[in-house]
Amino acid sequence: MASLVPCPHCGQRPKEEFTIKGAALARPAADADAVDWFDYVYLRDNPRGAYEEYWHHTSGCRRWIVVTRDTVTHEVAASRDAADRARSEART
Amino acid sequence: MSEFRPTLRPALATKQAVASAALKLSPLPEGTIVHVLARPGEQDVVSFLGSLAKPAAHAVRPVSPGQWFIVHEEPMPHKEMKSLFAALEPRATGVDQSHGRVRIRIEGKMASRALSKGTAVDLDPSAFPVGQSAVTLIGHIAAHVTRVGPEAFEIIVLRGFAESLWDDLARMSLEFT
Amino acid sequence: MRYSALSILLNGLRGNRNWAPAWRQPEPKSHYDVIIVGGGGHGLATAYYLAKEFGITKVAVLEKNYIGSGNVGRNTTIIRSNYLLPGNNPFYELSMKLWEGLEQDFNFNAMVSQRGVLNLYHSDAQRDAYTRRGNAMRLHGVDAELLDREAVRKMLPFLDFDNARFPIRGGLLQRRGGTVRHDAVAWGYARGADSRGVDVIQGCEVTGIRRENGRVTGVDTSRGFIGCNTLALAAAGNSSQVAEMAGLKLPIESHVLQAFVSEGLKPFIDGVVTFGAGHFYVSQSDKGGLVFGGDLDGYNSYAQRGNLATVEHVAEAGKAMIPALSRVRVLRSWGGIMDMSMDGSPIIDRTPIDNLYLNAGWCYGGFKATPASGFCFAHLIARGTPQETAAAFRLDRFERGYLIDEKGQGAQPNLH
Amino acid sequence: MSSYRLTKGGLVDRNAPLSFTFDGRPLRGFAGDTLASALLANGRMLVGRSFKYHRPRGILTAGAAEPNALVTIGRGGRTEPNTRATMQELYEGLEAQSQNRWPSLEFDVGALNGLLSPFLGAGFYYKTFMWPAPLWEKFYEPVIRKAAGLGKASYESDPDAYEKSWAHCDLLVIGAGPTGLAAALTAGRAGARVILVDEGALPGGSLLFDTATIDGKAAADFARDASAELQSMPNVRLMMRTTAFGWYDGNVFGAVERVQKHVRDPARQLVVERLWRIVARHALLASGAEERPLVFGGNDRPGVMMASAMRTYLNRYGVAPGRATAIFTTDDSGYALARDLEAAHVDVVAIVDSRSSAGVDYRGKARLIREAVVCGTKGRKAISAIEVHRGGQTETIAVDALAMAGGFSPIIHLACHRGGKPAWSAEKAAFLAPDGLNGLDLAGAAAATTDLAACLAEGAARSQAIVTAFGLSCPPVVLPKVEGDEGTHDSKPLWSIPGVKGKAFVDFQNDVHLKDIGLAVSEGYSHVELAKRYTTNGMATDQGKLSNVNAIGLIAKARGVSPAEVGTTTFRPFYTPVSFGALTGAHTGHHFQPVRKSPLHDWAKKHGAVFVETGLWYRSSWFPRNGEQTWRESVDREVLNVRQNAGLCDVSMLGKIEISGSDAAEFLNRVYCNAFLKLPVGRARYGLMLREDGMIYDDGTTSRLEENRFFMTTTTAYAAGVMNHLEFCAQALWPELDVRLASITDQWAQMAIAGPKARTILQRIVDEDISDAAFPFLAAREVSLFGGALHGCLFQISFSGELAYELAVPAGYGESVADALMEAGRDHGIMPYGVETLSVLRIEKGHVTHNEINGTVVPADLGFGKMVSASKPDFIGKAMLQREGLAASDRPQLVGVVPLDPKQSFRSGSHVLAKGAAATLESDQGYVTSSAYSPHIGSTIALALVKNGSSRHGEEVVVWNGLHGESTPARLCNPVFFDPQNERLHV
Ligand SMILES: Cc1cc2nc3c(=O)[nH]c(=O)nc-3n(C[C@H](O)[C@H](O)[C@H](O)COP(=O)(O)OP(=O)(O)OC[C@H]3O[C@@H](n4cnc5c(N)ncnc54)[C@H](O)[C@@H]3O)c2cc1C
Ligand SMILES: NC(=O)c1ccc[n+]([C@@H]2O[C@H](COP(=O)([O-])OP(=O)(O)OC[C@H]3O[C@@H](n4cnc5c(N)ncnc54)[C@H](O)[C@@H]3O)[C@@H](O)[C@H]2O)c1
Ligand SMILES: Cc1cc2nc3c(=O)[nH]c(=O)nc-3n(C[C@H](O)[C@H](O)[C@H](O)COP(=O)(O)O)c2cc1C
Ligand SMILES: [Zn+2]
Repeated sequence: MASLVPCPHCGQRPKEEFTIKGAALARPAADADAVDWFDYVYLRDNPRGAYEEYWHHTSGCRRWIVVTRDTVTHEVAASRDAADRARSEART
Repeated sequence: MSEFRPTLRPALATKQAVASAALKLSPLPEGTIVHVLARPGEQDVVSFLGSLAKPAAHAVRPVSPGQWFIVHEEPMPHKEMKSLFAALEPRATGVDQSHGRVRIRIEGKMASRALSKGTAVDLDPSAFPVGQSAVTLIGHIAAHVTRVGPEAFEIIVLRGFAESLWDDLARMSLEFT
Repeated sequence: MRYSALSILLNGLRGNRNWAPAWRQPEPKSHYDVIIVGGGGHGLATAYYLAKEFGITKVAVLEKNYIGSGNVGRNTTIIRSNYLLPGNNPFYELSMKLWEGLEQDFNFNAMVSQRGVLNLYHSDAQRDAYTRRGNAMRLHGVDAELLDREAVRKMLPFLDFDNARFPIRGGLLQRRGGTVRHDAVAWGYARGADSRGVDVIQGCEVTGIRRENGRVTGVDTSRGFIGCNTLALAAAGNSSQVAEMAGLKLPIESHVLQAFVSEGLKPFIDGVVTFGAGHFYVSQSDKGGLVFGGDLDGYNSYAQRGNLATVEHVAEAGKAMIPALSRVRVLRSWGGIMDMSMDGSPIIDRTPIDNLYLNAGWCYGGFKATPASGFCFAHLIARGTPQETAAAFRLDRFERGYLIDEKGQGAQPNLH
Repeated sequence: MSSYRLTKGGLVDRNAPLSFTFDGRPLRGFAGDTLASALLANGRMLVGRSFKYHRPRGILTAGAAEPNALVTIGRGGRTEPNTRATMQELYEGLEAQSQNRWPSLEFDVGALNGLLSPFLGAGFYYKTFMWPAPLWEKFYEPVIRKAAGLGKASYESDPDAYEKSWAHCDLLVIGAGPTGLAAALTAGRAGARVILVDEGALPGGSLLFDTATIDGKAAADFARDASAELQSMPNVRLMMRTTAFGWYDGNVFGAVERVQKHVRDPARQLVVERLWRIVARHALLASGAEERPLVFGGNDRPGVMMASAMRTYLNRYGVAPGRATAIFTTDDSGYALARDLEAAHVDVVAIVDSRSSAGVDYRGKARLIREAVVCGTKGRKAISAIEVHRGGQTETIAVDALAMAGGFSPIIHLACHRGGKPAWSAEKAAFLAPDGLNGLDLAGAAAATTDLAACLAEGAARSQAIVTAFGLSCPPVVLPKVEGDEGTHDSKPLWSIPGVKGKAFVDFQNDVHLKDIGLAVSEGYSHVELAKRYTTNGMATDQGKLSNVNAIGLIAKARGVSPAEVGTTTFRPFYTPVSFGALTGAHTGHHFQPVRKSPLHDWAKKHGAVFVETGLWYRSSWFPRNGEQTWRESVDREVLNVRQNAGLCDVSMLGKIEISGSDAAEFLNRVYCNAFLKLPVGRARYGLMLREDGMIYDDGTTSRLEENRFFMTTTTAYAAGVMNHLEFCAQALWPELDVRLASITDQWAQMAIAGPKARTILQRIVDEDISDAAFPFLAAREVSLFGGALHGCLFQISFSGELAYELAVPAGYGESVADALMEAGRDHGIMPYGVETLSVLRIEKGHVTHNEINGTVVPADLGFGKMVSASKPDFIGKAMLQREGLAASDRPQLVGVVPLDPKQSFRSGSHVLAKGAAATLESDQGYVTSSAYSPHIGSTIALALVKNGSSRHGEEVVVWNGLHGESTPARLCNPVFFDPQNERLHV
């Protein structure tokens, strides 16, 4: 990566098939503190190393996926469907 | 104006098939394409769809998780379409895309070589066997590709891009035709 | 040693054996009044102006690699002050004015070259947006001209006027815009700062920020601890990393931007041109290479390199704008790490930590800002209050809702 | 004396002569020649001039690293500057021109720069040209720019075609020398999918000039047979004339194939270059090694050549470098050259060996001078003598060619493209590829393996290991038997040469010489990267292939450290330069981006539409009729006609999304800032979508066609973005909701029918009753058309303020339905109208579009404050909307603007100043977002975003457009210029 992004549904596909959104953060609850909302919308950990981000397979299956990628080496460690991740996080 | 008969104007009406011994590119008739979207969590929609679809090969084509195209050569009358939709419920929603998508066929020894000029999908039969579908970029245009035979592919593309994609495919085929 | 034609002559006659080093290679002292993290354009300029304008000379610039190894040494060298919003426009114009006298000021030829910057437009909507922008510039006394298609054709007849997918309809021209020799900016400021007593320390990576009672006391580095009264961060693409050492989380993401140079050619294009229907901008270096670039790769990255898809994307836009580029060959591509802020505009401000100052968020446009950024940051550090043209670049503007969003893209850095 | 063609030997075809020209002079060569070998065969030693000092330069190498022999080939749109003569295959009629000289190659005025060289050292330009300041742009810089640069590019368009392709393999082998051939054969025989690329015209690499035998066959024959076997395997693709130029993430390699760069008239159906993106499970870099020049005085004189290049010209092309040659060597490869030269009856006058002994036992005729160096050369436009320095003595020896063998550097470029740093090996005296690479191995000379047998063995072994790891079984590898290989043992790098006389070049093309490196170090630019930037060493078209390691050695020496401590500069793509044409492929000119066509495109064309690009779409702007001179006349007519009769407009490009599922209403309620939960079936509602930061993202109408089925429209510009956004919300934010999204933009041809006669006209084709009672404002329903012949969706929505509908019908029937409407409306005066008219109508009615929704406005700014639901627990953007800055009193707000004098007009993008205020940024009040001439009002009208505008209606202001020198007195007003009571909606 990020020449090729492994889509959990379609396999390795070139970057140009995707739209990148950025940090895969959990959206705060509607009634969360203003501080949490500010944090979600504006602040970023911006780590060197492992990073989770949203990619959309726009010219493919049109699923949003969460890609775990290293921001220094660009190696992808994992990618999974965003809905699956959201559901599993909601459960925990 | 009930005497009026609406006439269909195919998106690729002006395009002639291009053919040689190594490759043939042809527009397919605008029949029926039904986009099926399963209700989340619905398990076995595929076999159910198989029972609904007419018994043609490759009539049901995966689009993405929980989504398929049902493809027919012939247009489906409005009533029939409505009853198909009704039959799909509540497992799935049907959306008529018969006019929103256009089919193109590319076949022959050099078909996969020509297509590889556009798509990053590995079209080697070992990686992309007959019956397999993929949505992918062909050049700058997104399209749905299905291998319908050892050396034959069907491409489904948004109507608005159909002419542009046709021209691209024709250019990609030029050295083989 | 002062540089001049005479010094070249005399030294040349003596076999060029007597040139003094452009700057010293000092060992870090144990304590400085001000430590600046980052030996890029902004860090070095800050040190220079601290010493020259504000008389603060017990200053160290700490650079983890060699000076100019960051974005100042890898950008496409475009300077302009064609900004739209009142928070930006006077600041960039101040920078332009400083460029205009810079070389005489720091006695180093940085080849500030005002050969013009032309932004093409291809639709009525783009024309209207440029009209708005050009008028904002004019209101601040900045030069701007709106050219129609024929005027553009006269200037650059080799653009694609006849077979284009998105026909050129005109352009916004700033004649005072242009290019500057990037490395020379770092070197000129380093030499100027060094000669006024600043320690420019290369190969010295800041690895930690020590604090006591809510104040910074100094930094841990690859060459040991160095104490300071004031710590100023100018680490560009690494801002988040350095700020994190002080427990700060920034409204910034690091993204990679690529740039390119072609093989050397005889004069081909004079000023800077940007394509309005795709991501591409180009100018020609004095050495003859076409220097060009495009859009971000789009994903967060700390690797100073990008991907082929973006290369192709840029080349496609380039040939769409100038078909004659077809047989010109691209020599080299490289990347730099951009500190993309959440509204696309920079931050020059104090931080919640009392003696810690931040200069960051320059996105892909901070080279042109170098002189003003250094000047305004020095002003803030020396005086404690923002310089007036930089007063909008506050860190709390995101929280308070006073964004400076030229493109209106919102809190998504890769779209700015 | 000069170079010449031998009567026999080499791989050129003496039965296939070719003619070509150099600087207009006709010359002859043979099939199989490169331009360089052909020039040498014709005795052309002088082929170019250097960058700065315009020194005469000859051919230095026989390969990709050539820094000197750059020429311009072709003419017109096929002009190709900076072409390496060493890589350009000769073809009949090739036209080549030398570069960077004036008036001629032989007599170049620029050579005077050489005299000024004491003042033109590294970085001299940073120290001068500063006074007087204005002279920089006016004088100094133009002079410098004219002098700089190499070839001259053409401004003409390229007539040839390019394309791109993807390829996939288990093993990509880069380089078809002995190592690469052995590797490809091994993997190919094991059944792996193999791609073997080599930039040369023939497979074999160094085998093409090697005199060793392999299994009793001549090396070149071995290469030919091996490649024939490879070509016979269906699982192997051998790609010649293909340069792998970059290694990218995901083990993707960029490569460029020169399909027709070796022919004079490219075949039309074939491209000239093809860009490959090769996805490799694993790759093997078998790219060989580069021989290093030696840095002595006058090492750049024509006639001085790399030893391996001299051997290549001799053995592969049958070209002798001269009649009296000398060899300056630091390793044993010089002796192989001497033997080959003597075998071809070329005199070897001297072998100057820097070492005290050699690994080979030389028995030839040349004088052997050990522990000696060449410290200088003599000659004007070609070498005439060398100066040999030995034990403090200098001796001059007449020669007409000199080979230099400075040792070998493995070609590791690609292995370093992904951030790895090469490591210095003192043992091998070379920089080796970084350790721990993923998906890439090196073998052969690229891995510093020196002899042929070992290269063959290593290629096979690496390949075997790789394919075995993929689970393939490899037939046992039988290693061929090698005889007569000379090897290159015992090389000791010689960075600085004692007694250097004159300029000793490190970077030939950029004229960086020994003293420049020294100057850079002493001035503080001693970091290898700073030295590079200060001297420009390694920045020329060859990217330091020949010069970098020497420069590192010299810096190391000057700093008193080892090369390991100095390190290399960064290797980056492109391995060799790649054309824009190749990188662009077919996406050029009108095909830069695809075209998206509305199903009503041809209908509009039929009615004479003038089209305009809108994103990828073409939209009809207006429909001129007979006699109309200007677009304004057409638009005024169309506008009035809509207001008096009816108009038909193609709005098929609006984004259309079908939203279904049991939670569809809840979903819409969360993505819009206004309420959607209770929208009744059969009704449409205007919706406002925010971004999470509270700013408006997009607007549109959404209709509830069934309880759980909605039809959403978006703006054309944001159609794709909204779909992505909705999918994000559905999948990533609220996967628990049952909501399904399908893009139906292309399924429906959609037309707006607007005007007081709209209902009457529509009723003629719609089967159901659409009277105001039965189908009121904001009704939305599926309808039957033409007596059930067709079904569509009808919406009563209006952006013009007139009674208006939007009718959606299956796209393929769009044109015929539009025809029917025109027919049905003929007696009612229906006319087509375009986006210009659409825009006038909406401005008259005060409707906003993306001119106003510019990404920095919140609902209240546009007067939509009340739409924002206060009761919904959550919707996108709710939280951030609360920030103080988004509610500040001086925020820009939507207002109308009209000129005081209706005869005056102003344009969008003009700014609004308070009356009497100075034209300064401080007094700027806002700007005009949209403007048009309103035939209804009889003057220009406009919408504007003005500070606190909603409470300033009636205020006199100045609309200022400094760009056009315009300043127009105007008045702020209500943004709804037409029918503010909405009476006409219900006619
Ligand atoms: C490809 C590209 C093209 C661009 N084109 C333009 C353009 O045309 N016009 C324009 O105006 N702008 C352009 N820019 C943007 C511009 O280059 C940057 O905004 C600007 O250079 C940033 O400021 P700087 O010079 O101080 O940054 P840098 O030069 O990046 O300086 C920051 C320094 O901090 C050092 N550092 C980081 N962390 C540490 C640490 N922990 N300890 C010590 N030192 C540290 C880094 O090594 C680096 O040298 C471009 C950028 C790129 C990459
Ligand atoms: N010290 C040494 O390393 C040394 C010195 C002299 C001779 N040799 C001899 O040279 C031979 C080396 O064989 P080898 O196969 O390793 O190398 P080689 O030089 O024979 O072949 C390398 C091939 O790679 C190709 N190539 C390089 N980069 C490329 C790229 N980016 N894209 C496409 N093609 C590319 C070249 O065109 C060349 O054909 C052996 O016979 C060895 O004895 C080695
Ligand atoms: C304006 C500009 C012009 C450049 N011109 C050249 C050039 O002519 N030749 C070259 O090899 N590199 C050129 N470079 C690229 C540098 O070699 C180098 O790649 C870049 O500064 C990034 O550094 P890095 O590659 O060492 O990481 C240029 C860079 C810039 C910013
Ligand atoms: Zn996918």
